[in-house]
Amino acid sequence: MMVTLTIDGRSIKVRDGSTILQVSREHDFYIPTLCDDPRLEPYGGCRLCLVQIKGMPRPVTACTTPVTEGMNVETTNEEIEGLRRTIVELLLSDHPTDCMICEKAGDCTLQELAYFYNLRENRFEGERRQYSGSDGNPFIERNMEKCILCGKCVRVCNEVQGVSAIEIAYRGFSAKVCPPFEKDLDCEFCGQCVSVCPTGALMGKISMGKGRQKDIEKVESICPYCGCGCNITLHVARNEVIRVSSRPESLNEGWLCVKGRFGFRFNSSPDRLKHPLIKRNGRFEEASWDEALDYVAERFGEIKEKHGADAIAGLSSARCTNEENYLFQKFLRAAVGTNNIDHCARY
Amino acid sequence: MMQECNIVIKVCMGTGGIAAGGTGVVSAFNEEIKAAGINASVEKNCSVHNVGCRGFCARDVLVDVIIDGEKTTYEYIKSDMVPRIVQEHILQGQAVGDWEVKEDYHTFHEKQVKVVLSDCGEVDPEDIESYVERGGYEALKKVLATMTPEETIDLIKASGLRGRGGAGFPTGLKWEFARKAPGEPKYLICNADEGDPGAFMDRSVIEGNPHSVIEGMIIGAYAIGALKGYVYIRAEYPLAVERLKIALDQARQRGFLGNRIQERDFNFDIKIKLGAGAFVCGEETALIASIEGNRGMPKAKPPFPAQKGLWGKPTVINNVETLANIAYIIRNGADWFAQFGTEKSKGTKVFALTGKVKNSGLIEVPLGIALREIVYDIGGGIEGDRKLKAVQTGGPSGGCITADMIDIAVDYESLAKAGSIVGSGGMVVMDETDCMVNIAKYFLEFTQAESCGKCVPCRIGTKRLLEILERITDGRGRPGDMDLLEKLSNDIRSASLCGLGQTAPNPVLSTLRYFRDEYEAHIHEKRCPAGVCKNLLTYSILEEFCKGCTMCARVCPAGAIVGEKKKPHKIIQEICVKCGACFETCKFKAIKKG
Amino acid sequence: MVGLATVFGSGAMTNSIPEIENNDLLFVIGSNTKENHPIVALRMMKAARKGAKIIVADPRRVPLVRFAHIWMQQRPGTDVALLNSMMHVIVKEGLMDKDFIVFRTEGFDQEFLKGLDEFTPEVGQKITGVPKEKIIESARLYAGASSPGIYYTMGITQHSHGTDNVFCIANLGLMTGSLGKESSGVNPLRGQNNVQGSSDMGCSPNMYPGYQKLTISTIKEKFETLWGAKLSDREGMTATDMLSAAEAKELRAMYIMGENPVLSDPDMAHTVKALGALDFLVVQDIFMTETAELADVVLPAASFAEKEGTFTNTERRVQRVRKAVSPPGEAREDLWIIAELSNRMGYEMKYPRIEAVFQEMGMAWPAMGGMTYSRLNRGGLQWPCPTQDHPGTPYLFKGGFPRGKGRFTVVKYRPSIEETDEQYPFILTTGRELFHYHTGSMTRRVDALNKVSPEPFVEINPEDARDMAVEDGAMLRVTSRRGAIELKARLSKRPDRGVVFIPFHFKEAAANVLTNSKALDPFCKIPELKVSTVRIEKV
Amino acid sequence: MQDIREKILEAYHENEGNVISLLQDIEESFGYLPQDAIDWFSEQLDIPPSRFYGIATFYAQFHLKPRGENIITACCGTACHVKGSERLINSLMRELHIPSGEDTSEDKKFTVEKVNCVGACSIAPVVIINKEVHGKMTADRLMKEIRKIK
Repeated sequence: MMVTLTIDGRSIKVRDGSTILQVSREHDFYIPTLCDDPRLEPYGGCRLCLVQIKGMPRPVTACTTPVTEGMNVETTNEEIEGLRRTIVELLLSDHPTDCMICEKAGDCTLQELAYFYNLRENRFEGERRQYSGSDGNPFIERNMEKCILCGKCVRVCNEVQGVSAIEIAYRGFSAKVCPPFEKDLDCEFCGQCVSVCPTGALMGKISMGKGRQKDIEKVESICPYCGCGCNITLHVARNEVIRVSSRPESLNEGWLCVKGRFGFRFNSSPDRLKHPLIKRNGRFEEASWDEALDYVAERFGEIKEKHGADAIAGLSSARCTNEENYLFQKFLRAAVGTNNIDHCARY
Repeated sequence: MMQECNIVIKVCMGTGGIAAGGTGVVSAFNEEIKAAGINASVEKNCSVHNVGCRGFCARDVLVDVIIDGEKTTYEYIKSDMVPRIVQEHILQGQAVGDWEVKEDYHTFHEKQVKVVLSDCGEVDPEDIESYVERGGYEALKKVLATMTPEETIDLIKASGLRGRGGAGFPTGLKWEFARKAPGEPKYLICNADEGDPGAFMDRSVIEGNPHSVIEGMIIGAYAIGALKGYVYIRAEYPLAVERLKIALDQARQRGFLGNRIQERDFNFDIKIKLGAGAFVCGEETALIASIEGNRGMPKAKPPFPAQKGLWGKPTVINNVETLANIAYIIRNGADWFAQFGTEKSKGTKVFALTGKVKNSGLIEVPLGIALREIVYDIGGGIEGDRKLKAVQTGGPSGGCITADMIDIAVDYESLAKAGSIVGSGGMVVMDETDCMVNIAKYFLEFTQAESCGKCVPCRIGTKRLLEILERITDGRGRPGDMDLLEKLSNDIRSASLCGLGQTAPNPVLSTLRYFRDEYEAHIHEKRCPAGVCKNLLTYSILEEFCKGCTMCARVCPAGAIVGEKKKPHKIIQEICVKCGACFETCKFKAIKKG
Repeated sequence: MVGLATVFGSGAMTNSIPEIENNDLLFVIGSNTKENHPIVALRMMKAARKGAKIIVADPRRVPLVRFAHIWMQQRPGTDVALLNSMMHVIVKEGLMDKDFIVFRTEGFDQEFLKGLDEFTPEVGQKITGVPKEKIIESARLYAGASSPGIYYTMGITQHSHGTDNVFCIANLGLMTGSLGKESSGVNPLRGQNNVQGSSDMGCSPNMYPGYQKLTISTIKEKFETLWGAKLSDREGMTATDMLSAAEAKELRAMYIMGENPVLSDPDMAHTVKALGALDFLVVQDIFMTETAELADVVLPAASFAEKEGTFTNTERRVQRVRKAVSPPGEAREDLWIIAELSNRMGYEMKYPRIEAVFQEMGMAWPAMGGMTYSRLNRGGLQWPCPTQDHPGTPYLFKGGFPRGKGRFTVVKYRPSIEETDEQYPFILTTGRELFHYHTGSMTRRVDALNKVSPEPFVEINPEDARDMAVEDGAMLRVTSRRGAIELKARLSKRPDRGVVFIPFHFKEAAANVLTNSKALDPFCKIPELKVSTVRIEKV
Repeated sequence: MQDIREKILEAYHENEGNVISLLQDIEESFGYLPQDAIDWFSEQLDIPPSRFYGIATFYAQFHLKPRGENIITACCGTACHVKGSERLINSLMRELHIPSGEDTSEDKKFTVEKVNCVGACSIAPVVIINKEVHGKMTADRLMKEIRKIK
């Protein structure tokens, strides 16, 4: 079933059952939002996506309102922009203004909105939530003073991850996202919550203080752990991977597990092998590549000569690339001359 | 039972009656009657009954003594007064004139039209028989025997009944939506989460005549095709809950609930769900979340509960008073009901008339009645004959009607035009000693504390509104504050998710509209004209009146009053906490407030 | 994979990950999906949110059970009995897809049916410990579903009858016609980022890239032409055979790239001894692993973040890996190392770009022939993808099976090799936990992961622990016929009484000291890591 | 203790599994919601404790700390407010030496709570002392009632 509606004067034919926000996104109408994520159930909490529908007494949220035949939507006008501005201003009135040292600066939706609405001063200055103490878990920095209660972290933890490690507790101005009894976070540490947080309330601890957004280069790659093949984005600063994220439109819908998201530090471990090593008298000694490779070629050659090619075998790795695996077996088959090739997880 | 006896004693045992000692009065009657051996010696049947609230709780304990159909009503009865009533009235046939209700008791009732409350105060709420004797459950039998669900809906539509919980949505239409909505099973919920401070209609109806609500629910369930119903009721109403439980059991025993109701192919049962203390759960979607066992956070509509409600199924939520109307409408017809009220607001409405009015209590009036009649005729005017300032209607979602507008018709449309609402029916009368800025602040404190916190305008916006009001009443108001209040109020109204947030600024907007001068006095002159806002008050002792009795010094919690015995005292302003204790204590009017 | 390859002619996940959410029934057996394939598990949970039912069969109460409609807690090693009883019910109640059986399968004959006869739900209950009602309900749910998916991992394969288990799963899928359709199939979930790729690339002793048998002469000739070299027609040794051959001095040298068999293979003492017997061992890795310690030459390689290339995930999707940082010190890409070594051994490997290798792979195996880096840069592609305009293949066997018809296999129930006795009264099962990965060479070098999961543990049922007066955190010694390790007790209701679980990530108490390298599946030589017997004492 | 929990658990299953009703039963039995009880039910029912915590802190009826032996509830409805409920509360806090910001006296004998409205507006101001409703309350009468149980 298709319905026809009008958005900002443009007539659009869409699938029945979509929301105004979905349609607007598909057709490039910009509607700001803080609490919506297409991967989560609509929430309608931040109220930024208010739009005016002709004939309705008050604006409605685009994220929760399904399109209907003949609907006439205005995504922006003076009244609506005024409401959005007030909402951002209210949020800022209860938010620390430490953007200059905030890890999220440059990647923060709230900051962007404040900029967009040019909110230099705040008419609503007043009491601000203040929390002391920090969460002792090793992965996720929780700064609840920066939380805007969009509820995305709670929804992702419940709807997607099925863990429900956090919930909104209390109500009204005292509402707060926290683990039960406000203890330290104790969960699967998938960091899905970090990935959906629009502000600096939830950050990966490992990445903190490692570089500003402008200095970060992003490289698309694939997770090195299990066989799911999750697409990851490596955030690189100063020749070091400092953060891992994932794009929502990827195979894994932007979701990762604790290892994929937070388990990348092995890469810059001081334990990494940095030189070829040759064991002499029971001890490893550093060698040059030429030295090491010549030695290996020589020894393989000797053994092949003496015991035949089938006295040599190779174990390849499920951790290496296809290209490496291909060349490895080609090496054994064509260069050494044996079919003694296996990898340990072929079953 | 009641009708078989020629002496019937009815004791008001609502929450008000019990608070005034009703339990003792009932047992005193029972003891005295037994001691006097009335049933044996006078050869008359005498029975004592608990009845629910008849509205005039301020006069409790109210007692009816009915001898051979002739009723005498006593007020302010305590248990030690019972022996005299039994001796003089019951045994000797001579009513105790001093204790009888006065003229004002009758004027209180005269202008009322009782539909929902017609059996409250008459039937024994813990005895289904007394309801059945007065025609109870006849409507249900009629519906099941002679009407289709569609006909039932049509009849309710024709009556013009609108939801009594606040929004005033036509009840028949709501039922029709749910009946036609796809999805099984369907649910019917009775919303008894009466959260408005200053409202007690629902409590009184359930305490006084629970079966009228149950009968309404069963008829509603039949009409929409529901198999299961819930009564979502505040845990703060223990007596109502208890009586409802008893009534449900009795209804089940009589075959009005359960499987094959009245031997027909119709099953329906009702469960009680206790609210756990959250005002926002009066909102339909929050109420559903609460019944499902979650935090009572509202959801965006659409989808409406009639399409996707409890457990995602079509659900009708009706308020107690709405449901209590149903049986009477069925029994007497749509036209009978529609004769009361105005063109768009049919029938009667129950109000909780309280505040600075002489006769406070529960009243039922036809919609469209002039507010003046309510305040001055039924309510008997202002306490202490002070000047009326305003009537607040609709609780924290409502607004004020000023003294100038006292002739306004009380119906959905007129009140809305004046910037207020009928709401669930709270009506608080205020006089010149009430500060309207303080009232606005009071309501904001309430809504702010009850905000669920889901949406930004309500969570932070009401907090900021309250902060601005606090600084105004503290004497720290700023020149632009009235503008700011108005702008923020309008934004909260437009942008909030649910009814709680959308209506939360109403008390502010309404007082700003009608009492600008009071705001200005607070902001610019740092003065509270009504003498309510503590920080804008000073208490001082008028030496010429002070007798040096030391009473004030003794009650002062801060030790701010000094002076020798028999000599004029003095208040040290730096220490004074402005609690007003001295002002109330002084017998010589020597304390000046201002 | 041998099992599936025998039945269908190809061994891989038949469906793709995005299809999971449209399953209306998920039968997850021998897979702790939520911890070992977390992102696949999210899709399963999404399916459940959309109304699908999940059936979990696992000896442990794995986290996915919370989202399951039915949980069958079978005794370790009794999967054949469980699956056969389910099929018994399906046959008895006539719930098969008869058309599918007639047109697309073979072997659904008297012998096969006779094989199922004895596995009544009662017998199933007796062997597996799963109440027969659950077996019956599961069978009905599976057979009645329109898009059912079966998911399994090492809990099915790492047994001395692992191939039998896989045959049973295949039988179940064939019988109900749940194959060759979208969101409907048999799906082994691969445990490492590129297991699929290393299998595809011919890192196996009897097959060239693309599962092409080296015993077929035309195939051998094709590769000889492609590679310009004479190739051996003798099948090589499997990994398990290599170790025995090394011990027997038949094998003299090994080249191990990116593997750590000392920790990952069963019977650690045996592995160390075998590798020690070699004349020459080369290990190429990014860390000094327990295996590298034994090497004569260690070559420092680049990590995944330091090189270009492709990985193939569990659903046959080939995706691009990109270089983000440069390797530390002198460490080099494996490709460079292999090519350099080859050149020095007189077989020239010259590739101007990495993609040249990829192009050659496409020539070797047509299923990848349609893929190029520029296509992959726009998103992964699932093989088969034979031509440049082919969109890739989300699910297999749409038109038929590679071997023609799907084959039913008669499977008899055989108990595991080791059975509990007075001396070794507990069944030990091994696996992974959420916070670490495999032998831990990566994850145990991540501080934060070590903080939440710092040390080895043995998961034991609280009632067993109570009987032994063992408290949570107490040190235990776990002993098998191969050896003993000491580690802390973790009291947990996950394992049933009589079963304990030890993750194999921790070298300080390596689970594979205890496991049995001699209990192998006769077909594919996989070791029985999921069932060995141990005794437990307080230290 | 265990018995009470088991009984509550049974009622929970009969009561179509409603978490709020469960918490109401716990509150009723223990006077508040002890953390170990929540943890126990959470494990028995495989319901994440965060859900209990979210609900327990949302509804005014639930308490996470033990309360006083005597519960005094002051109604703060509109009618009670305009008739001086604020003053009654202040005098109660003074009389019972309850520090500001707290609701329970140090000796755990008294807890003073506010309630939005008990719906007895026509006898305002209302104070409920251990479930007994007292209408038309004055500071003097209130002190007398308190001293009776002190």
